[in-house]
Amino acid sequence: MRIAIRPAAVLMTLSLAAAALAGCSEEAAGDKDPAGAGACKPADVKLVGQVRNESNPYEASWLAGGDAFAKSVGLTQQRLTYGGDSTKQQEQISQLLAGDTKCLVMNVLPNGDSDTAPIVKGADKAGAFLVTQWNKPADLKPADYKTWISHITYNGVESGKQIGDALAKSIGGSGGIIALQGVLDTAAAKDRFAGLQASLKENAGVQLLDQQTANFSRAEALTVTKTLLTKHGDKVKGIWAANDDMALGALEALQQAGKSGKVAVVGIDAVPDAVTAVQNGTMTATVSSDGTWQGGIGLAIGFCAATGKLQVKDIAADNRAFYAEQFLITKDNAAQFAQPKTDPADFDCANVFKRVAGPLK
Amino acid sequence: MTVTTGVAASRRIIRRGAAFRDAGPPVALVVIFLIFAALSPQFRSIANVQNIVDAAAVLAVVTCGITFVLMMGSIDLSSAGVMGASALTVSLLVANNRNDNDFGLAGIAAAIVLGCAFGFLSGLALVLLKVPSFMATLGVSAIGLGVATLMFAGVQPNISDAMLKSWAIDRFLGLSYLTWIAAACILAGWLIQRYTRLGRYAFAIGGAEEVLTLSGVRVKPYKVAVFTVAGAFYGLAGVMVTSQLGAGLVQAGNGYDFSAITAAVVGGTLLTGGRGGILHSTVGVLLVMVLTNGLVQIGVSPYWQGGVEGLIVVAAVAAAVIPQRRRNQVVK
Amino acid sequence: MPLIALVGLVVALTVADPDFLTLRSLTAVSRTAAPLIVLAAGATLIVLCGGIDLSIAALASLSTVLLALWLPDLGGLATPVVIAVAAAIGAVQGLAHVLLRIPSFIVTLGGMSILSAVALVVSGAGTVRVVDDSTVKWLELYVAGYVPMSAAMALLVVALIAAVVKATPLHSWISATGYSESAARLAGTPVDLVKIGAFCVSGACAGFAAVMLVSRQFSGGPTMADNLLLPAVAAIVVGGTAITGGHGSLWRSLAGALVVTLLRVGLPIVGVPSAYEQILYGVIIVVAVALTLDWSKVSIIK
Amino acid sequence: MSVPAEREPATSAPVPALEVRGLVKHYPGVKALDGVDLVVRQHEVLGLAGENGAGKSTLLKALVGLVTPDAGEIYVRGGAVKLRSVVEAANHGIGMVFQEQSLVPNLTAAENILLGSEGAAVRRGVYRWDVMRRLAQEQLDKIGSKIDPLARTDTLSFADRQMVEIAKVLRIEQRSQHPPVIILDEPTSVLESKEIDTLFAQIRRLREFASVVFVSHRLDEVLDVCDRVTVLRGGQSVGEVATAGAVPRELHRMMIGSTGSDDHYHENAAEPVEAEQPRLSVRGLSGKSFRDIDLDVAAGEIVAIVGVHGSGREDVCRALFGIEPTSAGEIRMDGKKISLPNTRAACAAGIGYVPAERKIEGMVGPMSVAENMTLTKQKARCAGPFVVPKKQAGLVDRWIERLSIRTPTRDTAIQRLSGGNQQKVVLARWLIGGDIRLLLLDHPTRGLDIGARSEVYRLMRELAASGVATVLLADSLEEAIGMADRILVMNDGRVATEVGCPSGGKPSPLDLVKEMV
Repeated sequence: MRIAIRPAAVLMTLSLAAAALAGCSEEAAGDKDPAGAGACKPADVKLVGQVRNESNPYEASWLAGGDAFAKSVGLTQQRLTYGGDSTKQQEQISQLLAGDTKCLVMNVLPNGDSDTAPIVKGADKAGAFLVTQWNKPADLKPADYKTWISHITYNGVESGKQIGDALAKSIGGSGGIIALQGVLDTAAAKDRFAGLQASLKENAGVQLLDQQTANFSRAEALTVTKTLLTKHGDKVKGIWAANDDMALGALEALQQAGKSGKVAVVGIDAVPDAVTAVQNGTMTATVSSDGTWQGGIGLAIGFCAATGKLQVKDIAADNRAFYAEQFLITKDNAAQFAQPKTDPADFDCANVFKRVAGPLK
Repeated sequence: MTVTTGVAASRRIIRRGAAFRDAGPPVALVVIFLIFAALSPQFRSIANVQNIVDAAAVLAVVTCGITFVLMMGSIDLSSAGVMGASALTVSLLVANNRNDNDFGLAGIAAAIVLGCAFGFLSGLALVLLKVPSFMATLGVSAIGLGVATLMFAGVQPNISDAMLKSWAIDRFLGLSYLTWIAAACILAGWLIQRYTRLGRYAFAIGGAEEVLTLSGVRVKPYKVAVFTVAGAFYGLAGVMVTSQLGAGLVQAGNGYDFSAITAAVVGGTLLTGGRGGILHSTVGVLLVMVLTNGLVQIGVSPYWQGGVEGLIVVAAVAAAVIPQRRRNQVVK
Repeated sequence: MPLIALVGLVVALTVADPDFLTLRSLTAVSRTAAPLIVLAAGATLIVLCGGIDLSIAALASLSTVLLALWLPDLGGLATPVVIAVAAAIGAVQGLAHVLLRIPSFIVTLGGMSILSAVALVVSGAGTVRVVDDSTVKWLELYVAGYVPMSAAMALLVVALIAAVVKATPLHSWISATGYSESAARLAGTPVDLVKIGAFCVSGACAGFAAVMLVSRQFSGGPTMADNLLLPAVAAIVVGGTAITGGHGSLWRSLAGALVVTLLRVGLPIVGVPSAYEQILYGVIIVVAVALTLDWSKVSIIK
Repeated sequence: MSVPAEREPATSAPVPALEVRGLVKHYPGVKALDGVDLVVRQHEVLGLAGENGAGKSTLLKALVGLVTPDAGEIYVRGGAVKLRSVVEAANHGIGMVFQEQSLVPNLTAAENILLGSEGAAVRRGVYRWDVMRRLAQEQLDKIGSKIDPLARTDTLSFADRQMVEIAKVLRIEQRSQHPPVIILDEPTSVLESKEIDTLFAQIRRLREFASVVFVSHRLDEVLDVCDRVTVLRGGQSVGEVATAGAVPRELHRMMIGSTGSDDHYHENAAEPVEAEQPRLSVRGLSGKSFRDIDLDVAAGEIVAIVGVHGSGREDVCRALFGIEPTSAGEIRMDGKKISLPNTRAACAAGIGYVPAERKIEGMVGPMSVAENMTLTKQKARCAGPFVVPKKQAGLVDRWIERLSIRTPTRDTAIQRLSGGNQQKVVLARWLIGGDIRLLLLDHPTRGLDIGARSEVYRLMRELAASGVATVLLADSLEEAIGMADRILVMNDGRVATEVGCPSGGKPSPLDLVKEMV
């Protein structure tokens, strides 16, 4: 029967129900009391590492680092990946926080700056221990929260400038370069590009011929570089890429254009392939960011806090949001970084802030 | 069109309409090319034209595959996943930094066969489970990505196979080997479309599937076969991307699904099936590539590039459609 | 049928992880699913008319940016204004589809790129944070302590649209347009208006989904909702609405959206590794469609 | 020639090419076939007549393996066979030209002819176009057609496509060593008279090397081309008539079980038209395929427009409903000038249109009878913007009864009804609003049997009597002459002449044909 009544009835019931339910609350009922700091037995701690995906080397090494740390304390890490999908990340976090959050430790890579706030607020409300990395808006500070222990990142402006300077040096201080930007909507991309601009100011002879986004992607970098090479021809002396994946894509493009070795290429992240490339001279420089360490340290800080070995309120303000150490990798020191070394001692509760390079500006 | 009368005349209208319809995209290609050439001297350089054609190679191969599916009136979103799986397969089977395999051509063949297998799976889901191709191929794409991630296992496989690497680097008559491979694919696709039962039946399925059944043709095997052939093209495309990037990436096929559909449709292949073909799609691929390249060359802000592309794609289709729009024509 | 798939999935997830079946957890699922439900509900109308809307996610992203930008100046007024603007953008696409006679697939594919570009430019390619979210915060409340407001609102949107469609000639008009556009036109059905209307409502739904996202994320971003496109289409089809048009309903899409959300969120939470998660997602979604599709209503499967 | 002992020979002639005994087929609620017997002799043209619902199409489907009968036997050249698919039927030499043309529009004629039985034209999956062309040409030569085998099918005229169909069905000779049995299901329903003549010539030729089963609702045609006619009624064979000397009325009586009225077109019900002002007045209307059309239709008048294929009459009709664009001219309804930019405007002006392609344009197959009937005049079932189910039910039931539409319920999908009942629902769509002023009927009886036609004619008379003006594009000249008060002859996009056609003073078909070509 085709009757118009049924949905209408649903509608009416619904509005009636809404009217009957006098109050709305901010919380779902049956809420538990937030975890007291550091009351957990080590065996009760639940370790969660969340990154975009397992299908790129950097984030795969992050998860591997997390696994290694978890193993060292006799636990396993729950791996979550959200495929670079902000909404999926939020959905996973809110589902996670709907479970048992008492001894939950999360080491999270927010997809973008904007994704950090809801994760932090959710974790704070549920009392889960949280360490975030890379992305956060400037005015959101861990110090204002109880269980958001720390935010770790690398100084993008500095790394952008470091490789910019290295590039300028390798092309002899003058000539045209092109820049491959990352995903435009991320702080990392913007900071790194700001670093390049600062470097350009100091190296007046270097001229930025063109800049295009290749979305941190090796394949896109290949196409964009090819096009830009055609557009600017031999004027291009160097290529600045906001990450190593794009730098590697640019290397392929150079090879295909028959310009291998004639154009200097720099990137950031120190993924193994890039380090190898720096080592054998096809790439000029990259900046280290240690995925394995990042995957472990976030969980380590959280674990220490959850088990009470580290009191959140005792942590120095500078350590609540900090830049981690980073190194410019050139041919001279590349061999050192060819095998990423992570010292288990780094994850001791006393040492977790050993690699702090300075407070977040 | 002028006033015409009589049976013969009305038949002529149909033919002329068909000719006009087919002429639209090539004309648009030429016009857009000329506009960019007028705006940018770099654009019209030989090197850039080579660059455009080279850059079109992978998309052309993917589009070859998808065209057969579109001709049937189905749709295929599996290319992203299939290409990822095939890229990982080939990079782990030829000489690489992850293991001691060095199967060379056999590895490439294996990747293409894997592509076939995924296509076969899509076809089976469509035919046996009666899942619309949109969803069947979306599911297969997810499966492909999962398989690729499994093979990836955290470490990027870099290829060191000289032959596969040379495909992207060495040139013949000014164009890279990959471009010639794509040209061969287009030729093969055209031959399949024109001279094989599979191609003609794919075309016929898009025209009037029920008629084939009434004529005693068992349609289902052909549907599965078409998806399998499409899968082979995606598999090869995955190999080609691997050759270009020198490494096996899970994301090797990112974005190719919608780009290929766009290219095919811009070229005049109908989503409802039964019209268009490989050559139409090739024109579409060139159109899309000329656009992408031209916008960079004339210095359009990267923010706006996607938007301008979208606008021009809509405009190109509109320009091709408007001359023959009829009041009671159904547009879905 | 989509209900059976839904229940089956919940049972399977519970077996995999008994902790999954808790009130809090189910509440979280319904809250998570809300934007997807609204997005899919709007697009269902277009699919019923025989078209498809690939721009919903990009439009929702743009709307999050606009809302975040306008909240400081317009306050509570920003929400209705954004929904109205999104509806207008939807209607413009509908007009382009109807007047220029371009297939909806192409119009909305182009629309997707254009809207993304506009969002990037308007936002300066960055996230726009919402400092004072008091006017959208109500969506984060819980009705009667258990039902998330966003889920209740999503249900209300579906119920409202479904009821209006069912109780008016719109049902006949939409089905006729979807099953056989030429017959509908020759019967004097306002086919063009119905289509434009469907695009308009789909746009408004994208706008409302954007409001939900902003209230959840405290910010707007030019790519925030982009990844919801394929899940939304999947939700419609898993619900059993024929992608060729005519047959289906919004209620089916509601069930479909819940299934898709469970797959997106439930699988990783119960501990399925990422690679297997994707494989399972692919397999389950195909099987779910196979189960929910009413073959008797759809003769040829393309 | 030996005859199987257990079977009594139907005639003294050789074994029949095809024989059906006691075929039974049940559908839910309906007994479509109730013990049909049928004999097709070798080298004869057998007519099959019967009203819609008499079981014709089920019988034909059973003969080509599309329907499996519940009981009964089919014998091919004396041997009992089971036909489970089109291919099996073809292997036994039985092939059918379907009512809706079954050609793939975007393939060449040659491919269509050889579809499913390419033989030497496809070697290991690869096409050999030269062979294909030759084989197809052979088929076309058999029936003396001059079509280019490599022409795309959708560029051919309707009659040519019919030839392609026949050429295609003759391919079954390749599958069986015996003379084939060719079934033609309503092959003439959309052909113009000249094309029908060509077709009949082909059928007579076919008889040389095949047996033919010819199905048509036009009894004069059946008598013209067939040697013998078997009449079906209620799923049973009720009689057999040798055509020599038979008259349509005799057949008609057998089909409906009693003597039909002589007054097939209900001319008694025609009332003289008197009106000072025409309801519809068209002056100088021009469009893509017609020019300077002047046309007046008074309230209560039926005006038929006749013309050959391509005369532009369909387009005039569609222009009056706002489908086909016009470039010049004016249209007045009851003296008031109106413009028709789209079908909505036409509906608002009180114009209704029944399209020729009922299944594609006339109705929405999967939707219910009620929804199809109320699709246009939504107001009739609504209160304000809302549908009132009770109001709709009452309204629809009233019209189902009034037009005696045979449907299980008002919520049955319209595609499950017979053609005549579908057409009645489509007609009812324009009547339920009560505001219809002008009806445009494009081949309203196409594909309907005598009974259904008669009812449609009666309905047209009733409407005319109630003051509705009607423009009719008739299925045949006879129909035009029988129904119309006035006939416009169109030729090459213009009105060639206008002929008065009052009851008792009807022109002869010949007079009209002269002007048409």
